[in-house]
Amino acid sequence: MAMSKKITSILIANRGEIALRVIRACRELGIKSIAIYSDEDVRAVHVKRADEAYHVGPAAPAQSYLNMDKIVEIAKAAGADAIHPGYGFLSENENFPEMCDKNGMIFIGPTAKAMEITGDKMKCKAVMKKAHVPTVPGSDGIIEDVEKAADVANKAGYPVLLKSAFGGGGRGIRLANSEKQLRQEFEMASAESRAAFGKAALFVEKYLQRIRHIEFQLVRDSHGNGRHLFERECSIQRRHQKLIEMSPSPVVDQKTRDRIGEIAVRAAEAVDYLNAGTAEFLRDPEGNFYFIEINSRLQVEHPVTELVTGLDLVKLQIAIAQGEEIPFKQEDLKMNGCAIECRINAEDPFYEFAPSTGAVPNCNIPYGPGVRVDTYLYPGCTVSGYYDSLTAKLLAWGRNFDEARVRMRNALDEFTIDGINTTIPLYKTIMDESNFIKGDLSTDYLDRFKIFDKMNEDAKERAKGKASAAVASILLQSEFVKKGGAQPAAKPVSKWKMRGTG
Amino acid sequence: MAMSKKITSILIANRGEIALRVIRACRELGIKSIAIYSDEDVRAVHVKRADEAYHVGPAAPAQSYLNMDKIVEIAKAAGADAIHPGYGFLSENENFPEMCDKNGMIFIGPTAKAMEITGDKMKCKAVMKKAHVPTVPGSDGIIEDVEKAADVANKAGYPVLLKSAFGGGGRGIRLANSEKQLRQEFEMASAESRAAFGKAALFVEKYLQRIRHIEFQLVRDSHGNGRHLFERECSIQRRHQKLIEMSPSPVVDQKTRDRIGEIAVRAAEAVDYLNAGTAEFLRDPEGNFYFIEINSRLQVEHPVTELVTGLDLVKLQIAIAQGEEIPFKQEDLKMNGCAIECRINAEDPFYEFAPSTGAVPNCNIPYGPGVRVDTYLYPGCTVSGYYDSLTAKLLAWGRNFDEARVRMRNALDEFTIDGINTTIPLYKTIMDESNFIKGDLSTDYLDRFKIFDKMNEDAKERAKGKASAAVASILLQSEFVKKGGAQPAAKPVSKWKMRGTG
Amino acid sequence: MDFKVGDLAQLLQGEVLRTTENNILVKIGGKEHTLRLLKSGTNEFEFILDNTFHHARILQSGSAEVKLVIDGQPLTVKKHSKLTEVLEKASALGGVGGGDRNLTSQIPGRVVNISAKAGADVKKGDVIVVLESMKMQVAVKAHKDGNLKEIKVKQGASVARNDVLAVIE
Amino acid sequence: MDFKVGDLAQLLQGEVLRTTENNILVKIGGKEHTLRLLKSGTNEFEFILDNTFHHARILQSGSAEVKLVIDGQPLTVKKHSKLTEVLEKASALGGVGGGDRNLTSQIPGRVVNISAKAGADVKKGDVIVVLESMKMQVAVKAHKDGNLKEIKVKQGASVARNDVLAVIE
Repeated sequence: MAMSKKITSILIANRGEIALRVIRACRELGIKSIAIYSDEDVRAVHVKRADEAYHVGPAAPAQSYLNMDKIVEIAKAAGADAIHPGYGFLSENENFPEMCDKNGMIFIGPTAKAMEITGDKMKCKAVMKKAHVPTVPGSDGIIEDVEKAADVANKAGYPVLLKSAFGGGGRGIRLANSEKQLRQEFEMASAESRAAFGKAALFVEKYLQRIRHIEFQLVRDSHGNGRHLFERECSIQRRHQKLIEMSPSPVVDQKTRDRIGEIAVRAAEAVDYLNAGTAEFLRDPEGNFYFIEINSRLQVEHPVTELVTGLDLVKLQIAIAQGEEIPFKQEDLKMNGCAIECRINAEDPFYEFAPSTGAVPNCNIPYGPGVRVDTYLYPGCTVSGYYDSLTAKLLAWGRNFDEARVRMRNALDEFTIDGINTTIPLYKTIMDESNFIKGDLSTDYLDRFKIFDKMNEDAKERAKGKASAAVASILLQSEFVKKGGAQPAAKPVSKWKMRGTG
Repeated sequence: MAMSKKITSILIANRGEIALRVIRACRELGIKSIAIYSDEDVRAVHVKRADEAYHVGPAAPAQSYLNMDKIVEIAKAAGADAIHPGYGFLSENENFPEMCDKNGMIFIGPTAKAMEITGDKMKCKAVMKKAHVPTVPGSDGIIEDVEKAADVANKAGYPVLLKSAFGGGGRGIRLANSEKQLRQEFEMASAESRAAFGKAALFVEKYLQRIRHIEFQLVRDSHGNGRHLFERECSIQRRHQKLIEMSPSPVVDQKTRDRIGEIAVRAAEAVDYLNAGTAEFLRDPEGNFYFIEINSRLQVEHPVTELVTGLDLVKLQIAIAQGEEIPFKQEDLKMNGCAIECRINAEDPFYEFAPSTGAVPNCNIPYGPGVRVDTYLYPGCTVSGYYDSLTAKLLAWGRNFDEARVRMRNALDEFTIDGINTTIPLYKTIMDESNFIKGDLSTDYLDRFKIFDKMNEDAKERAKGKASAAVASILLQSEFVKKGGAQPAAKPVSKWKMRGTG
Repeated sequence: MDFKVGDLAQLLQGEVLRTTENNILVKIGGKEHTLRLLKSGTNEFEFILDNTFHHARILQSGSAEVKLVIDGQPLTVKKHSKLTEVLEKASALGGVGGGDRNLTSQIPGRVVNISAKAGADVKKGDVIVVLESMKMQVAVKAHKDGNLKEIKVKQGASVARNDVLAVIE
Repeated sequence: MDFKVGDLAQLLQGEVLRTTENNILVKIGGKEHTLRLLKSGTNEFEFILDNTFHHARILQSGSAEVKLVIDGQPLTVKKHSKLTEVLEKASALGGVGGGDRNLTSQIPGRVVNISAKAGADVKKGDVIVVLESMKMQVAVKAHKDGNLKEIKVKQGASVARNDVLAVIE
């Protein structure tokens, strides 16, 4: 299915920073960019930067950015010959590529078939086992019999997890440290499951502790060429949400990179993957890697890979989508320096990450050597509660981890966003934190090292340093009111001359 | 003279984007940054970002950024143990390093002695000839005798230039295409010179046509280690002012790079150079390189080299200044991709580059993949007429020249600066211009390819494309005045609802 | 006047000593400081205090308390006097201080669950309503003990910041 | 009304047809366009015209001529009528149009040279004063033929934009 139609216009079925990211790639390639916007996004930056922008519907995603019919209708009316889904929204909906296909448009992403397999964890696991891709030890499917469960657990090694097929999001998961405990828990879990769903259906899986989340960026073209673009370590997470990503991982050397990268490419081949995707692995403290899933889309954190490879993944996606071959061999790629990304979310890290939305009257986006920002923020913009909380991706590149880290630390200081709370203070603490500096990461990093306590201490310390300035501000304000009356002018008062005579 | 004192605080004897650049390097290294500001710069960004900022004097440079006594006094009072001069101002004044030295402060730059030699073109040329660095063929010094002049000209080959020792800035230069013409011109020039200055004093130099300006970035430490960091081509100039710089040069292959780079390092050794500097060469169409001078400072265009080498030149300067050895060998360096810089000057390219100063109520600084900006601009800042016209350096990196070029083109579109005229429209034309794309550059590029005519045509073309929108704006304004009365609100009128109902 | 900055135990006494053409001389915590004003508005100030630049944005300014963001750092400064000894609790998500009967929303969002029934007695901290914003669910809890007189929102409704969600008496 | 945009030969007729809740229907150069207003102020407008975003800043708005910057592109639009047939020359550096006797500076700068003598007859284009700004020298030329009545500045003086440098009658 090697199409080779030159793409001349792309509808971007997304919003925010990723829409802007795709627009920039289009402009570099001389491709017309077509944006869509909901009522909430009329003044969004992607509307301003696209060549064309069409209204898609009300604010609610179901009626706008998830509205396939409407989006395809707009794409046809605007004469788009391809659709880029970004991430989130329709990007992993297997019906969407099919619908694009039916309407004679190229979907810039994997095929519906590959999406269907990667979207079904058990099916995908089965395919991977066949392709000798190491997965987390455990049952191949549902186990209804306790003897079988004990058998699987003995093979995988204790501790193991018992997961209900009807659970999800951490619910219905039980830990067993021994066979005895397994048998007890299995009976209880089965009974629970039977009571709730009329059926006992459990998986058994090896319980991995102090794990790292390490993923490999993949690209594969319609001619069957697959490449991995090295790893990203994304262990710093809160409630399974990635916060910080980096490449290289502090625990991946070139030999490991080649070995796991080769496995990742094999995983992509096993599902006949097309375009850009990511193979996610867990790594245990012994250095074992276990495949967990393929994310069948461009990921939020793709710029990390762009900074260390020099590649432009969105332009590469477009090239692959129009039937071109990947223009480099695996051995042409070389890891250059280190890149770190912090996700600047509109959430209050001091208050349980509560969403923080509203007008942003002003913001200062950092720039300078080694700094890259992908964002939809601009002075006067609005952060909407209808969509996810990612407002910006702040990236720093350095010749090595430490240079990237100090650049990130400085850029975090330069990044100011008025009007909303963001996760910036958390990242300031992490960049200065000794275990992060040592590279001692794991998915429980935040809890293990009491990062939130440290963040609170840091904030207090910073507040202390600003105490005199704070009092000075209040003195200024009352002087200001005194001299200027009840309605002081918005401009600097002339009484206190701004410029001296020397 | 290998000092090895760890620098803990640096006074930056400069302003604008370069002051901010040095502040960022200080912050990454944990060094206290100390800014100075004139009356004109009270609200400048370098004042806001530095750890400390001291008032240095009135707006006029002589009383502020050139006031050595005052600057050293501030540095002592603030406890600075080093001074970074940036570029321009005091950066190439050989008295300044001496004064720093006397006051126990490290000058981050070359020694006074090296500066003295590089600052005297004829002296420097003599040193270079001794070191077998190829210079522009011509007389070693002043020639008073026409026979000697003819002799030198015959050796150098015609055409040659006769330059008056008392001239400068293009004045008093005569072209001779043959010996006969030389003899005539020499007599006339001598007579002129005698009449004006009481003395005949002429240089003879080979006249190079259609030349390229190609320079090599140098660093040399106090242990005698010298490295070149590849070339930058800076041929696109207007009246000897560089406008666009790039690396690599389209006409420099690796062999040439190694060969001329080695010569550049030798040039640095010949003057016992210290810290960062640049060896400038002219290249004729036959591929000959002629050394012209060493710029004994960090240059405006240093970020071009940073993007293709991954090095941080300011941090490297600081390391060298505190007596460290350069931490890499020549063979460790590898040219990575291509970088282009456009100097965004506050000058009107449609009106003879007239200076354009004043308030900048708003600006949009471009960002995104491969884009770097070094600037002092921010919304609400002021562009002063007291200092030079460089407001921003816009840089684009790409895996190859063409990727860098299209990124630059897009970033130029994204870069808006309200309130002043800038050279941005000129660069838009150049990025799209076929000879630039082919790499057919020379110092007369702008005239040779009638770039200003093209720029005017492009502007007209763009205006044409905006005609309907312009009329629409005027209709909106009159509707606005009609509905809102004489004093319309600053906010969007509610009559025309911003958000629809779907 | 005395100021209590954030959680700092120490009170800082602050006063303006005099203003000259370029500078303002202030005394804070017993130390004299030179202040150069660069920009001033009702709520926004830029100044150099002893050779260091600061940017302050006043968010809320009352007779007892000022909330401001200084150099990106949010701070609450209490003006200290006998009257302000009884301090309001910092307003927390979903709750408001004092004796107010209204339970308001601190975030805009959509009501995805109503967890309590009108008429019921509730305790401070009980979940009353669950809102969704930015794909996250946020529980709004009772701000005081009392009787849940009324629930003002319906499932699926959109609420704005500061909307009253329920009345507790 | 008819509009002449920049150097375009063609005149564009423009009118508002009607406004609906979300959109404004306009007719420009014979074609109908749908306009969605996003932001409006006295001098600044953001709108989507036929699915393309535009940002306009009106710099000067007169009855005969409007100067604006649209999407970063400066443009002069002349409102066409008999009265405006006599168009002013675009104001050029160092000169002003019309019969004004004052020669003003279009840039701020320092006077580095006075190139003419008071009392002398000058021709349009003669250099009167040389200013320096941003390390560049800029010649200010006579804006008309006449007698140089007075030179208002001295060598070394600083001048602001629009300061009168000399009087030519």
